[in-house]
Amino acid sequence: MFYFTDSLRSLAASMRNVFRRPTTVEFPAVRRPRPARYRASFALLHDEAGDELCVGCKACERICPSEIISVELLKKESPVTGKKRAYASDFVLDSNACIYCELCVQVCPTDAIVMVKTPEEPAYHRQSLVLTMERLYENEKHRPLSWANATLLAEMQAPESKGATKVAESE
Amino acid sequence: MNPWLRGLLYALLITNVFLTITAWSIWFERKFSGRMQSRLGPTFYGPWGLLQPVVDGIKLIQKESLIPASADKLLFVVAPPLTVVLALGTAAVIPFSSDIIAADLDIGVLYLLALGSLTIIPVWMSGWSSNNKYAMLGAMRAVAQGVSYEIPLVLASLVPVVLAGSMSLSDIVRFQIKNGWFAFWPPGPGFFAFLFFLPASLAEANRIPFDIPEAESELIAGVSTEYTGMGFGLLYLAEYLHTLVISAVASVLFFGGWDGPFAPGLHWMVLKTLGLFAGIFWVRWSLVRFRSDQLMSICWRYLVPGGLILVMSAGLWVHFTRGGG
Amino acid sequence: MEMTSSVARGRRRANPYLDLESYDPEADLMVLNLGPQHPSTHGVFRLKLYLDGEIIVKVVPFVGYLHRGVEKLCEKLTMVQLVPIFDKNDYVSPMMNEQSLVMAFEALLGVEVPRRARYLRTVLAELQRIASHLLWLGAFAMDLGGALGGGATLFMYCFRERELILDVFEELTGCRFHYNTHIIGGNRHDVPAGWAAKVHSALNVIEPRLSEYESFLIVNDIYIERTRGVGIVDGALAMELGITGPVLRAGGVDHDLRRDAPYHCYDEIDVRVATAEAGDCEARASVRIAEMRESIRLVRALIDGIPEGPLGARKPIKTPLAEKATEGHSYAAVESPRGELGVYVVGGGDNRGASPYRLKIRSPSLHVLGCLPYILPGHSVSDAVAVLGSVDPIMGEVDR
Amino acid sequence: MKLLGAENSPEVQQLLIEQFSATATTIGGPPEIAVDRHVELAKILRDEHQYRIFGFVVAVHYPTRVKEATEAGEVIRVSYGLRSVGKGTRLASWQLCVPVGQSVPTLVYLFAGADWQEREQYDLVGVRFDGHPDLRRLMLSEDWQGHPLRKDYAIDTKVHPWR
Repeated sequence: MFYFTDSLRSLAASMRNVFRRPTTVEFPAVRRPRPARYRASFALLHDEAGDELCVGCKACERICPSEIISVELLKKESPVTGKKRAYASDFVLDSNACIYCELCVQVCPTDAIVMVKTPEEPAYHRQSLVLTMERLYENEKHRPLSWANATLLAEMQAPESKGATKVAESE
Repeated sequence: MNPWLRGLLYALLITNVFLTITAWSIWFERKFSGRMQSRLGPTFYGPWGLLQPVVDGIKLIQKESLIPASADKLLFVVAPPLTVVLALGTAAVIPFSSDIIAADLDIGVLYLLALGSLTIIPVWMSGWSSNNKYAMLGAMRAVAQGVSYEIPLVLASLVPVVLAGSMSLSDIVRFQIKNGWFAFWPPGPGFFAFLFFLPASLAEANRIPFDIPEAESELIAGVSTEYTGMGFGLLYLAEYLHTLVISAVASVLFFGGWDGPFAPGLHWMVLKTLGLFAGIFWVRWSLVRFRSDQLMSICWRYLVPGGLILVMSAGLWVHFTRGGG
Repeated sequence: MEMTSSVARGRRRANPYLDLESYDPEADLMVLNLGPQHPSTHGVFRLKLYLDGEIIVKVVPFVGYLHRGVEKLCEKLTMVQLVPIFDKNDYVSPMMNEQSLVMAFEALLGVEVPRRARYLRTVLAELQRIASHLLWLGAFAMDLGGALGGGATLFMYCFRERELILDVFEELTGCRFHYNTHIIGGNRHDVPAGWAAKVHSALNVIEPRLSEYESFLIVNDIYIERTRGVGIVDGALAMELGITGPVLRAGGVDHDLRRDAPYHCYDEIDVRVATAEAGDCEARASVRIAEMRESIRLVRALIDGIPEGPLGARKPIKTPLAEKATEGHSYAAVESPRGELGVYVVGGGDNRGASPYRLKIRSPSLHVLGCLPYILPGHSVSDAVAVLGSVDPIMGEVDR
Repeated sequence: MKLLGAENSPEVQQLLIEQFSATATTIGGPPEIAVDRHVELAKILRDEHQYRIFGFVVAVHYPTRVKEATEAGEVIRVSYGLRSVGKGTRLASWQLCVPVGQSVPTLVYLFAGADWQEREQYDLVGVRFDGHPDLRRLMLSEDWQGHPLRKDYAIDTKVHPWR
């Protein structure tokens, strides 16, 4: 009959945890801080002059393992500089099937697509999880951007880099 | 007072008080187990989630009650309410204070044990009528376990009966008020009888670590597998009711009922019952469960012989202290 | 019928192809389908149990409910694109999946991985092992104790501590599950500033808590009665079935790829391999807990000494066709928390050789499940659940 | 004539060449031996060379349009791997080549672990194993049409799992 003494040990262990601080938080009210590299949804960026960075090269469309990005190429005059250059006339990212692998960010030649740090994107319809170009540019303004972009990722992985990159870190 | 009126009054009182306490004890358990598990527990409805039982009840009532096509419909429907009735019926003889008692039977302990062991029947009914293999296995285990643990339960409750020389629960309490609680005096039989009583009654109520009939990691939900909505709710409620009644009985038999160091009365009884109830929750959320054959071997190899020895030693105590009796 | 459960728990091997006619024509056997929707089959797995009373006579396992055709998908996607896909195979230790895959591709392409990346991979692998074993411990306790009892309590504790490791991974890679942090020839994400300190503080919390869990569950008599002598997989049976990892080591076979066929930088560090003799559920649990402690030691030893240098051997990928192989077969294996996780690649597939021609995942969980028909007969249904929990199968990896 | 990343040890390689007249294939991979001698090889490896842990079975389908297919036309190549125990563990692997429709002798009676592995390869690639006690589909349902990992099975083949 050693069940009693053994059980006392289990009871003590569980009682000790009653007095520890709970790990969970009241979710909608309290939110966990996200590290700088946290990746969730997407955003398309503008450059300093306010011109769209995306050149519609379809590199992300080709590399996406889930095949959820579709880009339409358009050549037009830039509203900012007035020069003729390539743009994406349409950019759709269907995040229903997205696996958040960051490969599209990695391959972007102009650092146009980045990921954002807000994970909570509940929706009532599948259609509202489809990120259209307007929503992607909207995200640039309203969502905290993740740290990584193509240049920074390439810098980290480059074979000629010498040791630990001293990159900006978590908030 | 008219005995019929009195009976009705007490029936209403006991039903309402017990069901209310049970409902909020589920809230307490969820909060307590939540803190134990580093969680917050219910927080959403009312302050500290206090309205959670209400919401749960509404949810369960709203749900569609499904009856499996191959089930025995009558038994399937009758079983859950019957478990609740039997669990509540046990409460009739519990003395809450010197004058709050529904029926002060001379054979209170016997009534208690008899009604308690009847709970196996609705459990078996629900398991059999579900026509589900898991429910069937669970019911079989419940019957085997209930029948076996009846014996140590009877033996353990015989100890206070022998010591007090009465089968009436209020007499047992009065004896304890005079001579000290059985859990502490006489040293030995009473305390050990309590240690036997608690697991045996937990086994009867199918609580962890003896909840093998509904071991959800093996049998999904045992007897309640096929139940939905309020049918499930009643089975669930009956389990808690049973546990509550057990706590009350244990505090009457071993901890002196309404007796207390000062101002004896109802509050002591409530305090002791809820304390034991919380203790049972603590045990539940801390232990893993036995296998069914191990459970049987514990019963027949340790608890039954041990119970016999306890009864004998209680008898000897009575013989030598009160001489021949 | 004299086969009682106590006799059956000896070291013997049941016949998985038992002809029920020859068993006992008089016996009234009950067929119980444990799964595919069952709380403790760790996913969607079905055991068809033939029961005599509550004693199991014959076991027929069915897998494939989670089959997603990953191997077919591998023939269509390119090597670069496959890495994130592989996170989902063994969804409890995604790092190991990525590592085994990129190692197979590196062997196929003949890429030398820089030392810094190899160090980082070792650290990640060991951290992942702790996280995976913690989840196993919680799930095992839940199998023994139920979702509404002590088992669930330990489950929550284990998740609480596992969270610390996921936080560290999140800091490094930006994700808690779909890391995608390995590339062919290195790693994608470099160590952020102050990461080592965070790993240290996480380990400092986890190590004392492990002892707490032991006093909560492992030394408890109820637990010992449930696990000792239950589901014995001895070394010989395990090797024959191709079982590797903790289940093999619990059967007394001293075999660990980290020490015996070093990859990453395991040749630079001394890995102490935990073994046990009994081969039962208790031995498997003790081996896994010892492995957690060993992993904590390894991470502590490695984390401060990550060498300087480049992280990748190849130019950062810009197109899915970045890596191509026209021919050749390669095989690479890592010691995942469940055993030898190998990837067999045949090069030269579609997309001008950028896709594998054929890719086969040697999943340790599939091998481990093969032992059930041999060891379960003679046990009761409760034991079946305990054994299933103790061998730690991950269905995503079994079915692929 | 080697499996990159997990080459045979020199002794095994010698054994394969001298006793089993193993040949290199045109497409790389482990050495190829005659189909009827492969159980014998596994037995020697297990009993005399301590290759006691069952490794893997991989079947690869080569349709006729692939240039590597031999004169036999459409073939299936089956690679087996065994692992030795303990310090310095190595993988021993070999390869068999059979025309589609012919079967390979099973290893179940030497290695119980071959049971499910061979069933999986039968299921997905459609190579039959002679003498297997329980050759059913493992991953897919019993009534599945075709073998998905064959090269002529298009990835977008329509299936109707719910009937």
